[in-house]
Amino acid sequence: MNAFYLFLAVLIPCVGGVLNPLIPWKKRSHMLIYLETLVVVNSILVWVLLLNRPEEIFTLVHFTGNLAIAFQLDGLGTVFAGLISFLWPLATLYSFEYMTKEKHEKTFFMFYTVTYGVTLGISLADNFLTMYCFYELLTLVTLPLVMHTLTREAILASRKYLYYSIGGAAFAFIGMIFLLTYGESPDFILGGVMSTATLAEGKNTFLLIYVFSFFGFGVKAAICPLNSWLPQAGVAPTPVTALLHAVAVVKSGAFAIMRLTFYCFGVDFLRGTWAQYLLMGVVMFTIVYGCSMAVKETHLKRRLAYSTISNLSYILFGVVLMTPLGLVGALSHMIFHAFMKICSFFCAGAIMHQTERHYIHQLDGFARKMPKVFAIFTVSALALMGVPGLCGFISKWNLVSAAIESQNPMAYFGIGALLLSALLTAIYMLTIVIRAYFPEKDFNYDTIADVKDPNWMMLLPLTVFAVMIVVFGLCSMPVTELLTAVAAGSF
Amino acid sequence: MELIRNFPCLSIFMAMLSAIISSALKGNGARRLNTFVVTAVGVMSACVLYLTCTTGESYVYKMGHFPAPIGNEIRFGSLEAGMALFFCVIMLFSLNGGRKKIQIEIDPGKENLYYIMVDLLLSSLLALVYTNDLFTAYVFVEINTIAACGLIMIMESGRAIEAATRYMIMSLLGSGLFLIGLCMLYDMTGHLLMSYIQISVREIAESGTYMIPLLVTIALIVVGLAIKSALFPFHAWLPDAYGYSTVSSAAMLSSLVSKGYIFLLIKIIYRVIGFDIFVNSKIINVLFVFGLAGMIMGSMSAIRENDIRRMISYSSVAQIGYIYMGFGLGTTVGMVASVFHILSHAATKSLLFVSGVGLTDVSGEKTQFIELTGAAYRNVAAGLAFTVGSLSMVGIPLFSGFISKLLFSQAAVQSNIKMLPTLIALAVSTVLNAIYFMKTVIRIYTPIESKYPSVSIKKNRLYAFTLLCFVMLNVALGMCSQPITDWITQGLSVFA
Amino acid sequence: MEYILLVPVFFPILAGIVLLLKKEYQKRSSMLLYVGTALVITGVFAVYGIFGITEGVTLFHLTKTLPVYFELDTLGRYFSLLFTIVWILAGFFSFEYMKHEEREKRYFGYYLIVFGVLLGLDFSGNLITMYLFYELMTLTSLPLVLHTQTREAVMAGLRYLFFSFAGAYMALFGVYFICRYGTTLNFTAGGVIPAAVLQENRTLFLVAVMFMIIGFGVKAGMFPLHAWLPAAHPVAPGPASAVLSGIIVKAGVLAVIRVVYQMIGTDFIRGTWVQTAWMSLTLITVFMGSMLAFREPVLKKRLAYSTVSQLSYILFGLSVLDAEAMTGALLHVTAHAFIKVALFLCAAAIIYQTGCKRVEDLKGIGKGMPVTLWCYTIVSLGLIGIPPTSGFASKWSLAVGALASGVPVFSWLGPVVLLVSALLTAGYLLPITMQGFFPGEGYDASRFEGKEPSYLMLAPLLIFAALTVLIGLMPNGLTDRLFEFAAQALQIV
Amino acid sequence: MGEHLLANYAEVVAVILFGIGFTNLLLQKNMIKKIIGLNIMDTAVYLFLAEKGYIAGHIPPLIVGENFNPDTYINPVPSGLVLTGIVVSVSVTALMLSLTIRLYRRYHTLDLDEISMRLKKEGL
Repeated sequence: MNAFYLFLAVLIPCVGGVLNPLIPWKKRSHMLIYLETLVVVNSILVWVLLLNRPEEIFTLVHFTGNLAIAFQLDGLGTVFAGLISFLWPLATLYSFEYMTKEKHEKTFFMFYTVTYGVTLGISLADNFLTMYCFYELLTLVTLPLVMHTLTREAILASRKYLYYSIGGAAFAFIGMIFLLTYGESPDFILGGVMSTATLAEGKNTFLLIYVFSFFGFGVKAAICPLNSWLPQAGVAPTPVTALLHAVAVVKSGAFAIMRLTFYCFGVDFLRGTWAQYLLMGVVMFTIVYGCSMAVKETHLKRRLAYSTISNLSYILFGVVLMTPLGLVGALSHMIFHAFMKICSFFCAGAIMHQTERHYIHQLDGFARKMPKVFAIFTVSALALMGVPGLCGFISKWNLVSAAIESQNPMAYFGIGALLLSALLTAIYMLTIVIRAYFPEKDFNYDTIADVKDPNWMMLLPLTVFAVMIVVFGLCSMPVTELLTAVAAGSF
Repeated sequence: MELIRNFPCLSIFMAMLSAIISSALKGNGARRLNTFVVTAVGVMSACVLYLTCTTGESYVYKMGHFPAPIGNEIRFGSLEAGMALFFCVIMLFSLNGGRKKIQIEIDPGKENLYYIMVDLLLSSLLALVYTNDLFTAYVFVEINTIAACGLIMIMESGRAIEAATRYMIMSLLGSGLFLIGLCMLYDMTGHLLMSYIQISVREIAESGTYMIPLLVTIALIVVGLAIKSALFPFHAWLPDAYGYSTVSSAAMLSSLVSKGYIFLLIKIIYRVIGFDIFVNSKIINVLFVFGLAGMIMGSMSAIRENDIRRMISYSSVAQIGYIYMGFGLGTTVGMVASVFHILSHAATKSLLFVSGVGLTDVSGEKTQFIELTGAAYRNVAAGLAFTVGSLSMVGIPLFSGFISKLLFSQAAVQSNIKMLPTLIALAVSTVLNAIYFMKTVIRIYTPIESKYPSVSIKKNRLYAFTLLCFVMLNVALGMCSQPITDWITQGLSVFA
Repeated sequence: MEYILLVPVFFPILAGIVLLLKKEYQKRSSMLLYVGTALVITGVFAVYGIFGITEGVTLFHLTKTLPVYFELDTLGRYFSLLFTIVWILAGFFSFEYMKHEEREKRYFGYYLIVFGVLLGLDFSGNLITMYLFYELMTLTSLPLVLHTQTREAVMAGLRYLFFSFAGAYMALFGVYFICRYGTTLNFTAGGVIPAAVLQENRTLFLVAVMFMIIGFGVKAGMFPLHAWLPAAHPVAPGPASAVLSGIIVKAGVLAVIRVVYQMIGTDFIRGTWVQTAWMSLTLITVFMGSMLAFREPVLKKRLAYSTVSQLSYILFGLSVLDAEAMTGALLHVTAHAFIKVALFLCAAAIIYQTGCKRVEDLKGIGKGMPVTLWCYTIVSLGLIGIPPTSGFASKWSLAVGALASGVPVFSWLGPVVLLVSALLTAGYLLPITMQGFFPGEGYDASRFEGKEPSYLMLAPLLIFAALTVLIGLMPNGLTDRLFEFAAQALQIV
Repeated sequence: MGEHLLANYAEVVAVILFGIGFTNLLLQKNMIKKIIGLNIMDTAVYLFLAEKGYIAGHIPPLIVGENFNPDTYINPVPSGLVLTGIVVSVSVTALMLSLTIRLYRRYHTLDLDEISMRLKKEGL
């Protein structure tokens, strides 16, 4: 297909989203139909593009020199674009129901839809500059979503989110400058864009710059110590927390780091350097730290947010192994975690939407009143723990295999961190499940008489996600093969 | 074509003449005359720009009867013409944006005085841009100072007068240093025309005698101009001067007056001292350090500030730090970045001042943040424009700030020693910028039940239109930066 | 035909899920009929599979390198037969017992599911399948533990869960490495990792093995991660504690054998610090378990501590890495399973009939429940190791094997500790019998009059007691088979 | 060093004067003293220029009658600069004085710091 359609896929949600508050809707349902159609059509477009991949590059504008805004579709982009375009329509459907209780729907959906386009922009970016532009835009368009409720808490959270993100981008910017100056091509190339001679000349400088940009993008991927915005941003409406802070935004950070590591600096250069060890240490610490904080946290969404922090570092762990297998592990966890976490977040959202309860200790006995939601929540919890047969196990398996294969002694400790984190995951997820299923003996069910399962608009996405979790867990082979091809550059 | 060569000289005199005529006119007349003159000068500058760009040369225009070594000259290349055009555009926009405020804040009897000052300012700026004579430059620096001071004190509030006094004192210190440096240079070289001084300076530098006096001279001139353009740590006068004057004045002061001095400095660096000699002196390292310090400290002060006008003013300190940091890098690329930042900052800062006043107007004339809550809903245009300005300041892609950040970093990468400090300072400064600007943006977009009335765009057409122009200018700088950097590079190359 | 192997694994799981999803039964008896039928059908298929099918069956691949594969070897047959017998009998016992508990449907549903999972664990033909069912076992047995949903039970359940997962994840560390370096994942006597690889990454693999032993040892209540066991087993309903203590802990033993003997290979760890550490841990556990049991006043808890101690007998037998000792250990698996189930069922019967939980309340119980107490006494003797019970046969083999193994210090220290522990076992089990039959002068035991439980409860008790004696009398048929297996596993030609 | 200083005594005096004027302008609190400092500073510059333009034994560059001999004149350019400088200086001084008057009318003090303090107190 013509590469122009790549740009179209980015443009449709942006324009469509901006139009939304401008159109005078007579009925709410009209707006919902419009939005869902928009998103679905765009997702179909994306999938058509993925299946008939355009080979050439579409250049939108030239900035100075070799800087251009350009789009293309390669293996890595395919994975990310495929992921988000699959999740978005479902998440939109879910948010229709969720947002009935919130105000300013029009603006909300505007930004929600625009974010779709921007995230696609990140995944379809052909060069660092384009990615950087969309990365910054992502911060800005998601900001109103975070502060949607406009409570003091939300404003503080959004401010923090903004400062962290922009600060991170500023450091990523440094990396971009280096790549533009020393890189032999502005486009992403698997294996790196800088020649070995250049790299050897200023080895430590380049490593330092790499570390800077890693941390810069790492802000969105919530690596320690730059993670505190994520739990706070949980004040946003759940569709936002679920889709953006479990998938789109944070995965964009991870995605950018993948681009940075594999497609810009090149793993051959980075492997075995102090930068790798430093980052691996940080990532391992984050894995454990996120989980530990999740165990301590009693607010449902914040607990899930901490869990996200930990799981994102799983992905980064795969990246810092700096082997193709590591990339496979990272990508598979990126996909699978997206399903697991969006699923658990949507369950949390369903609970909050239906019952206005936010804390875990309020969930006693809920499983009897919301059997479907909790069944699905249990599935996602088990998957997050990495129970075999569900998708979480597969991605962890891939990560660990890569760690073993890398023959890196520190990676072995990383395995230990993963396992410790799995245990902590079991603790923080299953305490919720057990509380809901097995309240104390003399629990009075009348106190939660108002609790019931949500309607189909919420349940449908949930069911789809749960099914996907199981399906991926049982037949992950096509996915893994695809990812292996991507990591090898043959896709 | 021949006619166009007269335009620079003509535009300076037109501006001066209009100032003289304005003293006989009433407020409205003076205003119309001023608008006309600014527009006309803009058009003329555009013609000159067209001429110089197509030929790619610079021209010398003899003033008076004496030929070169003794007489006075005007010299213009594409960079000068472009600057003149840009200054006119910004001045026009700033005046239009603040027109209402001028009518309200200034005693009707004195309105024509205001426009006299503006005319004088324009003429002095043009002269600074075009002149090839160092002493003429000094004279116009002083005229510029007086005009600027007049623009500040026209408000007649205690604070404004105090601010004007402080501004005046600092300016005089600066011009004193500039003057003595100039005299010493004259002493050493025996010339006042830039081109001839440069030849002599080159000889001195080659022979190696008088190196210390030369260095001292350079230092005096640079410090003098740095004080005048509010480089950290000489910025103490700035927040008051920008914060308590009428909005058009603030916009013009920050984006034109200080930029005029900086442009003069660039000119001296290239035309008088010679770029390589300047780079080899230690002074650029000092500028570099002060630039970096300014970037950080300016933003820090801005974060602490509780008043939107003063916050924007402090942000200027930081931005001027950027420009000097670009000088300090000591490369042509760094210089290009600095010149671009002059444009970018001028466009953005005046936009911020003008839109900021729109926000304070709908918040009961209060400049404290707490009063501004939700102001963007009460004045939609100003809110949007302020947001754009803020994003540009923070360096979000698509806006001009991003390009200047990009150019600075690209320049920094070329220097081995200064690379890391620059990059880190840029990153930190971006974060700090984000903190205070985005905090404000979030605040003005936080809805609140307000006691203040809203203003619709329809009632404020001119204002909204001005803002739109500013935004367009900003985006144009951000999106089509290639021709502009090309023009700057080419301009700098014919500069020397 | 080999697909029949899948039936006993998945049929009870499905049956259990169906039961859970169904509406509440009108009549209790129809539910019992359903459960009973399901148990019997599973049992029949399991026995058929155990004796009739030799080929393996691959269900599907988790990833390219991870097939879910079922195959039965001697060990698997042995364990699955044992599990089937005990599970079905305890199931019938609970038909009666569960009358006084709530939420029976849930209990039976999970009871069926766990049955299937356990059989899956036994049937699994490779490491990853075993690990899969191991984790599932933890999860599905959880509802049995916290069935009563008292605060204590929930807390104990959580503790059970987290300790088990901690163990599983420690083991997973080793699993990862085995999967990477092993030539195959199927259980193979003598190990699957080439000796050269093992030597090259010696430290790594030693650490991995230690992790796996401790990790799987969690389920078997091995020190230092034993603390969940005395908390979790007693709070479950009677029959559930019986199977937890008698069967599910054995899954840990099975996993340890699989890993040490059939994945890593005994040659690699013989004489290393891992073996020493393992032996020390088991002996500490044996002694500590007995001591704690001795001091415990609540009957079920006392039995749970006893389990801790007895399981480490088995693990000690395994850690010696000697064919004779291993035979003893394997025999003790059966012996302990029957005995401990019987003991717990006795305790359950007593609680069901009288509500007495503490040991000092049981004075004179022999007057009212003589059959129960006699069963209790017989199996107690078995646990102490007095001939002619199964416990004697197994402990004898254990001690002989340990002495013959030639491991320095431990070859004599082990039997000494075992003896001391046996004495302690006598000390904590027999007083109940004595006080039960001889409460002493003037003690009024009339409250126990006519409390003998129904036949549905008595029958399993009697069967277990009989089996204990039977194996003790005629252990040879079984020990020969087990010795053969042990010799093969240790690669003694 | 000393010889050089002695030989160029006029320049030395000029620079010292400039320093005095600069310091006064910068550090004096009193507005009037500041203005005096400004004037000293400017005058120092004129002194410097005049000295530079003076050539010993030459006469002012005035054309009297038909006598026109450039060789006998001193350098006229610095004189021109001084004249221009004086004009600038006068206007600047005037402006400063007018500002001072306004401040004095408002606050009845010439001390700039005190005025600032008061403004802060007023909170304007």
